[in-house]
Amino acid sequence: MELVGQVDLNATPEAIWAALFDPAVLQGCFPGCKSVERKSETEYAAVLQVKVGPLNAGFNGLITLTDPEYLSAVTLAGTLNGAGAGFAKGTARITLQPRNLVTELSYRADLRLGGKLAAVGDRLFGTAVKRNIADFLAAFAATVGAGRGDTAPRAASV
Amino acid sequence: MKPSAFEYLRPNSLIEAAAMLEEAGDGAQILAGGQSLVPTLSLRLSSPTLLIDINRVADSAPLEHCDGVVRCGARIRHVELERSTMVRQHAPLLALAMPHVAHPAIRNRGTPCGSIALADPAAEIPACALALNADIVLQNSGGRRTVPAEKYFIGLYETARLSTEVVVELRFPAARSSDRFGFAELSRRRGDFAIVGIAAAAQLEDNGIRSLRLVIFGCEPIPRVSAAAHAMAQGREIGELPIEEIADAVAAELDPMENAQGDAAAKRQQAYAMAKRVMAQLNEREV
Amino acid sequence: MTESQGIMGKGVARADARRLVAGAGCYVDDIGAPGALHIAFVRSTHAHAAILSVDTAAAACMPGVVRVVCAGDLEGICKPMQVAMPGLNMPTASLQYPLAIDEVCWQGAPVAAIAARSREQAEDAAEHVLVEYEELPAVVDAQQALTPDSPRAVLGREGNMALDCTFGNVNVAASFAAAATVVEQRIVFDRQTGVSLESRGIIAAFSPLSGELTVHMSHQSPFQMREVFSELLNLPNHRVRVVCPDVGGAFGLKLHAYPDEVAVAAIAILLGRTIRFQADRLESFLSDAHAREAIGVARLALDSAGRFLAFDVEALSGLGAYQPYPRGSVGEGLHMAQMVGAPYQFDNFRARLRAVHQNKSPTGAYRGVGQPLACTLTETLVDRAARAIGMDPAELRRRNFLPAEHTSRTTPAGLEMGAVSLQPCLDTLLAMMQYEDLRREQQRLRKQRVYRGIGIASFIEMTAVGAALYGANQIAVAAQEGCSVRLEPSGTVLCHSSATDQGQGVRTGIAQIVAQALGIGAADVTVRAGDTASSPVGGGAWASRGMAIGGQAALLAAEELRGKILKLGARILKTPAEQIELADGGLRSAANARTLSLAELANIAYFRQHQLPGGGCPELSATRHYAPQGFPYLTANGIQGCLVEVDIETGMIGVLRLWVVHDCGRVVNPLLVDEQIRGGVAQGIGGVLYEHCEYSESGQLSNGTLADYLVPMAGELPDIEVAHVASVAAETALGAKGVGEAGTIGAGAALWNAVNDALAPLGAAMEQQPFSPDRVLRALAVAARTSTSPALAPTADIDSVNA
Amino acid sequence: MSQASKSSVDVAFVVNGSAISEQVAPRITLVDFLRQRLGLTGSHVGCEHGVCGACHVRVDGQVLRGCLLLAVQADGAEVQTIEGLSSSGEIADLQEAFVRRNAMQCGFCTPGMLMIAADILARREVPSREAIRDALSGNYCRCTGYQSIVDAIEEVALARHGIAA
Repeated sequence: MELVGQVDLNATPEAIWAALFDPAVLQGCFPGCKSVERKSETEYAAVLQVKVGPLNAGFNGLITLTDPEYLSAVTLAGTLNGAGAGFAKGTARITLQPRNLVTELSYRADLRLGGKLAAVGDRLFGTAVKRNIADFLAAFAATVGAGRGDTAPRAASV
Repeated sequence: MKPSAFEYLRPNSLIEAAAMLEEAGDGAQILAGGQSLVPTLSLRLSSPTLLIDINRVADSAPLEHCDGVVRCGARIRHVELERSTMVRQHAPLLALAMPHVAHPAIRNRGTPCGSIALADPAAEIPACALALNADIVLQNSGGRRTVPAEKYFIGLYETARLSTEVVVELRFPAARSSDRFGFAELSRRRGDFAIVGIAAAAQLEDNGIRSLRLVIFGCEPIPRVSAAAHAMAQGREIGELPIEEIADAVAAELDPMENAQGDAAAKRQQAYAMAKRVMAQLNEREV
Repeated sequence: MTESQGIMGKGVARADARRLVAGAGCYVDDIGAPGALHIAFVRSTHAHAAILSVDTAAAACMPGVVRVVCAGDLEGICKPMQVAMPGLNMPTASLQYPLAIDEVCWQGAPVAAIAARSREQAEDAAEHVLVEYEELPAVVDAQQALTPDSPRAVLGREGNMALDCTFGNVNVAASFAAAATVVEQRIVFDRQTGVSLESRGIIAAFSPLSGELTVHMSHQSPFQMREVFSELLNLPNHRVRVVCPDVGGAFGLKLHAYPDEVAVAAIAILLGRTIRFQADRLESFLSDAHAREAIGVARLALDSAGRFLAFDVEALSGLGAYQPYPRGSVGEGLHMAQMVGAPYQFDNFRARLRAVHQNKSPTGAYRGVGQPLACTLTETLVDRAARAIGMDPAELRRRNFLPAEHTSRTTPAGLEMGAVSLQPCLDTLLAMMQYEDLRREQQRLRKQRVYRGIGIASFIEMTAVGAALYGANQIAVAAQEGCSVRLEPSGTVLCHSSATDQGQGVRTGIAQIVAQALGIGAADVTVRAGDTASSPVGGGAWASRGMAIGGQAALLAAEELRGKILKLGARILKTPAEQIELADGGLRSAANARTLSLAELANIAYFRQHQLPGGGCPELSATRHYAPQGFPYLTANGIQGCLVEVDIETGMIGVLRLWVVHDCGRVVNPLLVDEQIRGGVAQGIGGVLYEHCEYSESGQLSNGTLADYLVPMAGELPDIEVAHVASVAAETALGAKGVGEAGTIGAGAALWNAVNDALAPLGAAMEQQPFSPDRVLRALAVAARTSTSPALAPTADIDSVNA
Repeated sequence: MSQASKSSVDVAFVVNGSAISEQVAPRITLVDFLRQRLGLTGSHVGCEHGVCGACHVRVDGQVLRGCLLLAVQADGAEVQTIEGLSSSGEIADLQEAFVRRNAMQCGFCTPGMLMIAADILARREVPSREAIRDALSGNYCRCTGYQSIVDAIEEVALARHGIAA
């Protein structure tokens, strides 16, 4: 599933850049995130408890930041594995664009589920993922600076 | 697949249940009818550490009509609504919806309160509660509060109920003799998840429509009251509803979830068709 | 003893039904096995990945766990499986291991197995096995798999092609050039699976002392599995016993050797104990053989009188990652390509089949194997032709059917066909349907914007397939069936048949055949089957063979026993054998009016031989086998009609009526035959309206529950009216042909045609099953946009991208 | 009862007329308990997620999915399985009609079908074929196409109301 979206943040690219690389910020913003631990400059280990209605499953995995262009773009790639539940895998290219007093954060994400999650969760998967991304961005916006605009993602036109 | 291990408690009252829930914290779940919960346990989609079984509580409200309200307590099962002449008389919308709720053996055990607690987007009871703007009574260890259905549904499986609260009662405003109701649901097979469903309640005043609460469910994360339907219907004679125009407007309001059941265009078209059918019912049906 | 005259042809109730209605059936999971360990599998979560490591340390310490088994543990115990069919020009098939080594090629492939004291504990531990994967490029779409730059579904293969072959007398170009009319039809079948209500299950017990492996499993073919276990596990086949108890539905999916089942047997040997495994529903959807995934494009050339000249067919079959052992799964595509046009006369035929591997669950047998696809391709094409030339579709069929007097011949498609009865079947069908009235009603309702459609579909059904199929490919699958009968001292008959029964009622039919031959009641014949230790060697249940071949073997055995009984009776009654009548459970001499009950005869033979005039030890048993000889299979045929209503606002399709006329030769038991047809029809309808194994682009199955994979339920099916034209098969003494797949083969095509007939006035047509409401709405929307001439929308060729 | 138990809970209930008293882990479903502990294998496990109806049992007079009820929840209840309904003779006419009309093939769905069929037949009125199909809509049968099952139930409904089929 490909999703795109953007949000205007009341913060400088420097502040946003720092926040993106700050495990504490990521942990605080991602719904159900229990811990984010920095493994190296560009690698974070994350533990999540994902709860969407009947689904309530623990995941852990590695998030990698790659292809950074300082203050303007970075790619987040991650695979989360749930014990027996399958996996969630995704990449998101995040770009920052300063504009007047705000910075526009835009993203293009490609996400997919595998294993049991994919096999039993299809009816509501897309909606649940969008919801989690919107929640993340809302929290992120609130952390780095109150945002304007819609945090909800939309499906990328294919 | 078999469920993961968990512990099990069977409180004697709803207050006790709420206290247990609060004390146990995150890993605890209320077990009401279990018809949605147990499958998720058996698929190991969730692995609670504790189930609090409220099927034996002594203080569940009965299914009764009093003071203009139809009350439905936590232990009341779907089948009791289905078979109740009181419900047919005082909450006809629920009676219309009940045959669409899953299958007989599921209705024998599942509960309307549990359905409200889970808030599956395709479920019938939440849609009816919203169409009637029922009050939802929530209990925690400190006491009870009431949330109107309009304020209850927030997002996909997300409601105003806190994780420490138990849905203990639904209070549906009893129908007046002039009210009209309609219900229709599109599903692939009988009892399947609704692709699109409509629950509608119209209040009439001197034959004119005072309010129309037309609720679309199944195709969005939460049931939605159509603002357009109300605006276009208000003040009109029931026999003179511009059915096709309203149905068009209802469909246009939607932002359907896209999944294997269909894309947004198909679901809008189906919502249009179902809205027309329900409005035709409103025109035909008198309590 | 009861009246036996004319017991064949009667709707005798099944003896085992009394057990089943009392809940006393005995399926694999009902069998007690004290001390048995339960298996839970760790299955691949990826469609295609390299396995970097499997960490079992945490799982091994979990409560109740006896052993965590990985591929390496089974090395030396179990050989990998490799499908080979020397009769076909197939590239070498990849090795398939019971537990994956290094590479997983479909989501759901077993990677590790936990043996624990309970299934719960095994599942608990399975969650703690950590498998490190490196994802590999996956190919999911069959058309993409054909392309040269496609990823390989299995590493090390040269390409994804499993089979590329052409049939027929090839030069169809002249027919098409000379044709007055040419029509073309493209159909897409999405993946389905069998969804037996009882999942696959196995209990394997190995005794290190005797070296014997005893396997109870839910399967159609115990003798096949004995050979498979014997070969893969390196045990002499007389040290392997396979028992198939009551089986809760099979439909072809329980005809293969699955990696998980082979792993269970291997683990029984590894641990020297009893091991059991019952698939849960999710792993059934992931790992049961899938079927049907195919695209077909066919063209039909007609002359100016509406006579068929030639068919030209392109077929693509998606096989999944592997072909299942030992039978493979190219049969689906082969039947699909070669059986197009089968009910009709024509001069020229060409078909090309390509079958490709993809990173999806392996496909295998499912009721009808390819024949429903051929039937749908043919019959939708015929309807298209009827619309193109403005002829009623029933009439067009009538003009082109193989004639009633036709006897066996080889068709331009290379099919050897026996006699058929399509004309009388059509006459019966049209009368049942009140076809003309239906058409008038349809026209009347259309004016009210009610869209009803009428479809008919004729079909040929290959039944009772002989050794030419598997034997010719050196696959150890028995083509014969055997039957042993013996007279018991009680005067009843005990019968062991190799034909297995998954609810078809084959045992009851065999009892009727034996009873009639011996002049006893069906209730006096006990038929046992499904145990390699006691049954004669035979195929089991596949390709609609139970009654046609198993019944013929029973008839031969019963007649031999009858001869022995009469010979002995003649000695006892002192009367010529030819003057003895065998009826009502006894013998009666027409010469001297003396009588002797079968019980008395058996008692003399078994316990009082000294009383026998002339002495000796009489044989009161007989074993006979029968295999098709001189013909490759028995040709059954039939025709179906369907009435539907399409709700063009919602895209929902209601099946209002369905009619079947079938010719399976001699009907041994109409109750059983009609049930085979109705059940088959239900599965045909399921495929067209509901069933679909949905995969994401990355090869993830997205509907692994019974709430998401839709099967037809009671509320969605119509009453199904069945009639028979019984042309007794000349090839066997019994004269019965098969019937198990008839319903499924024709129902789908009749429903396709009915739906497209309903949509025709709107200019829309369906091309891809299942016809989900959103697909119907999309077809209507496309038609509304293009609004070209109705029902003649252009079609695409097979290599164009699938919608 | 209101104290937690880690591994097992005492339960006592009546199964097919006989009182049983056992310890059971909370996670064990009623159908698994009946099959594995009590050897009542007539109730079948088809999906374990409440869709197929093969596990139907009667609990305090109501037909329920045996896979959606935990065994601990049956504590104090009266449970009837196909074995109990068979031996009591309650559904003898229905079973006879199923046999005579061959309203089953593999038989795996049959006990669950009979459970819900008995429920339909307990209604006051003779159900229409449509109502029978509706009531069966939560029971999966892959073999029959359902028609013979509907026929058998209809026949018994008519017979019980003194109407010849």
